[in-house]
Amino acid sequence: MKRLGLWAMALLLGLLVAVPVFAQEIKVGVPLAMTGPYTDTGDNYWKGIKMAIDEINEAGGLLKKKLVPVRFDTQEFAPERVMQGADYLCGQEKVMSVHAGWAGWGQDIRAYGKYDAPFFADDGSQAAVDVFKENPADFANIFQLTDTGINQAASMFRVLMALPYEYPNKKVVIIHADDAWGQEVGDTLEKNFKEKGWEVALKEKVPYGTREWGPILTTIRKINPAIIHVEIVSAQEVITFFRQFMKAPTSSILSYGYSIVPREVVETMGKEADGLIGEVPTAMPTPKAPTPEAQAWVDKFEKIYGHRPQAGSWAAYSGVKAWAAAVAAVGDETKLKEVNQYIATQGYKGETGMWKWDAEHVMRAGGDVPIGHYQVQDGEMVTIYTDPPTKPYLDFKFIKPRWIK
Amino acid sequence: MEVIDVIISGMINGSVYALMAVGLTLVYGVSKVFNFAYGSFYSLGGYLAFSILSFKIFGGYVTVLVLAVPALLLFGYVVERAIVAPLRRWSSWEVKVMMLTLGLALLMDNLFQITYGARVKSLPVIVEGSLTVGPVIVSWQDIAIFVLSVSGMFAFRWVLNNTWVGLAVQAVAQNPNGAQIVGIPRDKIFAATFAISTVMVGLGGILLSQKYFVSPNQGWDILVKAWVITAFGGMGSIRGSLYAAFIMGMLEAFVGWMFGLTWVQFALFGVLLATLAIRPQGLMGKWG
Amino acid sequence: MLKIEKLNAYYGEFHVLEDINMEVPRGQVVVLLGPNGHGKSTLLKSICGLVRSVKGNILYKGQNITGMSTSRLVSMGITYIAENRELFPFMTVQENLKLGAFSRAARPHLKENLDMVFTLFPRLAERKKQLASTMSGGEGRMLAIARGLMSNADLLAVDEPSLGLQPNLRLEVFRIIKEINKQGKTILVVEQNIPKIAEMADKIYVLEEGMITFEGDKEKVLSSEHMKEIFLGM
Amino acid sequence: MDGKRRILIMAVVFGLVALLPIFFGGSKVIMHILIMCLIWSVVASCWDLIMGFAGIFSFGQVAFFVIGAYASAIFSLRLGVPPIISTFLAGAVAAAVGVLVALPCLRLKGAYVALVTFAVHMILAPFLKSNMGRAIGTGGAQGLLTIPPISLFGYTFQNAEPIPFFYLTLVVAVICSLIIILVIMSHWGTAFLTLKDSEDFARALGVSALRYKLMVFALTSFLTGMIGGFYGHYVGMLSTRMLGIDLFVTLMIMLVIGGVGQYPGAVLGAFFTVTINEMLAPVGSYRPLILGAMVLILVLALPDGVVGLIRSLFNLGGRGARAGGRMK
Repeated sequence: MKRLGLWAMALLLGLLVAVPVFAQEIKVGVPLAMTGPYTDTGDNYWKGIKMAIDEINEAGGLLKKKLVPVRFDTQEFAPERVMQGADYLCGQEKVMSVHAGWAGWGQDIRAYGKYDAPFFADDGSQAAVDVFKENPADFANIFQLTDTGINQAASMFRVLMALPYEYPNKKVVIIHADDAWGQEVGDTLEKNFKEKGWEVALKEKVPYGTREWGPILTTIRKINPAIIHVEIVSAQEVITFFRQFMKAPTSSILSYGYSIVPREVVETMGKEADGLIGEVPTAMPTPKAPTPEAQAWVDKFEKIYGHRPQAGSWAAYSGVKAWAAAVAAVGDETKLKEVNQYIATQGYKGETGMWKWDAEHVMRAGGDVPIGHYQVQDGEMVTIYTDPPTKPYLDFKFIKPRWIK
Repeated sequence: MEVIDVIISGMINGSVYALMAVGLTLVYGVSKVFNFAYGSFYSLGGYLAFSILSFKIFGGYVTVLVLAVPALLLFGYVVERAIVAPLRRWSSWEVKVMMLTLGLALLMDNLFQITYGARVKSLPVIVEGSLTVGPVIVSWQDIAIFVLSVSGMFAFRWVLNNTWVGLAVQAVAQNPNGAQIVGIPRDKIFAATFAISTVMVGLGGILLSQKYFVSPNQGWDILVKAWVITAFGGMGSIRGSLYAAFIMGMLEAFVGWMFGLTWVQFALFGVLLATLAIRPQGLMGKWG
Repeated sequence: MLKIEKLNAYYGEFHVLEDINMEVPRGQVVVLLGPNGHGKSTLLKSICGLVRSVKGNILYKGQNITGMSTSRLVSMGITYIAENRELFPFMTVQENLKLGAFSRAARPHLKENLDMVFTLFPRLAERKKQLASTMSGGEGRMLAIARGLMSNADLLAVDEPSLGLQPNLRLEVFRIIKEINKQGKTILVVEQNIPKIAEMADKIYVLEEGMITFEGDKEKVLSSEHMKEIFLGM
Repeated sequence: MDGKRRILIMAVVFGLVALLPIFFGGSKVIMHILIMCLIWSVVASCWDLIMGFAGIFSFGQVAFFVIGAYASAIFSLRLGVPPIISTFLAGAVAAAVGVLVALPCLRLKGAYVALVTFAVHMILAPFLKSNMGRAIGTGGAQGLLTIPPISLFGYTFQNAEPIPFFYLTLVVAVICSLIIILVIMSHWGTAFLTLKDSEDFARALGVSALRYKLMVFALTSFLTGMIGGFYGHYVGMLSTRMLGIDLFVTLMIMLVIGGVGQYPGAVLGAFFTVTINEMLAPVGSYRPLILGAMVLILVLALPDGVVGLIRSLFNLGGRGARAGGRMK
């Protein structure tokens, strides 16, 4: 009897898969990491996507139809998983667009390129762009919301060189994660520094999950570099690094690149993080937005979620809005090719200005959508530069970190 | 002078590894149970500390110890009695226990994620500041971790050698049938050791959490390290695990310093495989 | 002292004991004989709670103890002494003996029992600090018996005490069993085919293929043709 | 359970599976799930062979799968070997690694073997991502994204057309299952059973533990590596993410459901697990929670898996029949 009961439970678990169906609706695919180490990044995108969908539905829907998100858990972007997601969302559920955030480094392009529904990603990967270039006609539905890692790294370098600060020496230490993103950024930075006559005294690739930095810090203290760049997009690695660094800090600018973006970094450390610098591509500058519309968006986001927008939220939001604008213009959400054509040629008018995708369907940094460079000041991220072109943002200033003597 | 830094780092890590590896080896030595959820028990310790401290009640970490140790003890005991013990009557139960605890790990990690969120949780430091002796700087935090884990280990050794329960645990480890014959309630001892090991790894979680934070999936790293150390030292050998923990702590620190952090894992497994090739039972192992 | 009624025991799906009836009166030495693998050890283990899948009744001092755990039975005064000794190899002789007194009933008498055991086995007193794993076969057997005595038991269930011992050591073991019996302990011994043990028995049972096929005193055994055939090879 | 009955069950299972495209051929998703079911059924069967029958706690099955997938992809990408041949080469590579791993394991027991084999799993990802890995063409952290599809007699099996690929996979899975059944039925199978019961006893009988362990390691890693290579050519992309804990646990659930040493339970377990994993995808973060709870419930309620349950319900073969017998 007991066994039967347990069996009944197992069966019940299996039946947890009823999906309700409405008459007038448009399905929107949302494949994000909902489990595993990238869950927090996935959350960032979801906040932006949800905000856009709610906004559209509150305003009476898209072409008077209700937008319904269909979620899929991409876990850790294993190629097979990504492909399954594409088959599920585009093949089975027949969604009219897909909003994926960080979704891989090329496997996502192949998986979704097979279908025609517009696919918005935030890969930041040259490898993904290379896949696109193999067959631009087939992959016409792919839209990258951010520039590549190579361009982002170049931008980080330009801003580091532009800081109103005199470096005591020309030595740099680069620490990056052993994933495709970390490798791309690490290699580009190394190249840039070397070209400028800097000495890359240490370039270290570290696995995710590294939380004991003693051995590396010992070496760093011996080198005493002018810049330490850390590129690991995960909070606990960069926080532990900072705390252990601060035990006996060297006079180095601590540059975190995209590692600054997990919300947990500033949320966990607060004012302790003051002085750190980093970047966000396709960024909504804060605390003061560049336009009144943008300011309104930031205020609304803060009202809903209780904190400043995170990296990715705005990009993902804009992806949904760009697609919705195209559908409204075409007048039929099922004319996928026309919608893609519209997005590629017409772009989208967003809160900060015009979004224009280039021939490779990448939202290149610059113009109205530059890369934002931040410094943590008073426990919050403050935009101090935008790039390209490299220029200080409004009257926010770089402050020399407290640990530099 | 860097060498001293590296040695200190190795010693501090070694002391915590020792605490956790001894727990794993104890359970295996006594009851042949290999606990795949060991890493999740580590996280449980961290989350317990986080929850207790978030009430901002009197006493800080002292209160944490007072409340968490009995809670961990009870949790370990209940888990053993409720889900591990019933498997013993089946054939090839050792594999089934591994499968079961693997499922438990998955369940616990995701419960943590749902309850506390995917983000890391930070805990306040135990002691602020650091001690400077010439060029060497050690934070009081690290010293506290070292002192607490070493004293935890001594306390454990004392219990093992000076109490009836400790003696009974050793008896079951050496000869489960013999233990039963002299009237030792074997099943209760199995559960008791499981509970003790839960406390040890949970303490490790509490001690390390303010240094390394608490996050839902962190336990795997701990499990693998504790596992490598126990196998290196000899499964079931407590003294072996102790030595192995310090050797591995040092190895990790030196390899990381001299060759880079990516090589640490290769080095740990390399040393383990080489040891097992020469001495299949580990450093001082008994056969299990 | 001990009364067994209609006892059946199973190993998995094997029916090992079938309707066993047996009695062990207080202060006596009862010997259970039988060929190897016919269920003698199982019967002993069933009494001591080491085999739990049993049906029927086992009464000890009038109380039904069927299915009770070994640890409980030890504290009630029933102690099993295993044929393969089951010592704690990495502990000293003294620690092994100490563990013999694990039950709550025996702990207060630890010291006096230790003295008693050392008087009975002077060899063990000499080797207090030696590890059990380093002892010879005969010494190990002595230690196993001594450990059993530490529990303050009233009933000792001794499983093939002479197994694997040289003839002179066997006699020594039997002498000690008799000695213990004289001190007031009731003893149930399992043996295979040694007429010597039969001589000191107050009562003898024979177990064949899971059933009691014979019961009586030693004269009856030694005069039975059937018994001679199986045990003495005559 | 005797060999004939096993073959019969397998014939029925695969026969039914072969008919499924008639109903589901229109849905790429379902066809994809079916293909994955077949692929994982081979991996799970191999694992059952090594763990359930040979009694070796090998935890390296996912590692061998990934080794095979990478090897085949690298052979075809770098050396231009046709995929249909490179999958066999990949099997050989995996088998070679398997033997290398087995050598130190032969002297080890239980949890040690689990650790050493799991160590291979743990080291594999950092190795593939390292500069050494890049040097042999693993594509480092990015992985491989352009693995060519399998071609046979001028026909190319694209993953966009799942039905032909499904039947190709079915043929491969049937061949692998036949090999496994033959092994279980053969002299080897008997040897494994004696080995598992008591190694000393088996040695006394003259069964060389060493030789049989090596053979089973080699065979299972060969089959696993080969199906891994096959998988790589099907998906067309590979990365080290497969070595995460999720896939490992999923594979273990297949065995939990099927029952350890209850072949062909592992095959049923694979079908059930892959399907339920897909069905749970919409619940997101509750999926692993439910999987974990399922493992707990199943191990406690059905220690011998579904096959064990069926057997005890219908009293099929084996142990039950001897009840009532007496020792000697």
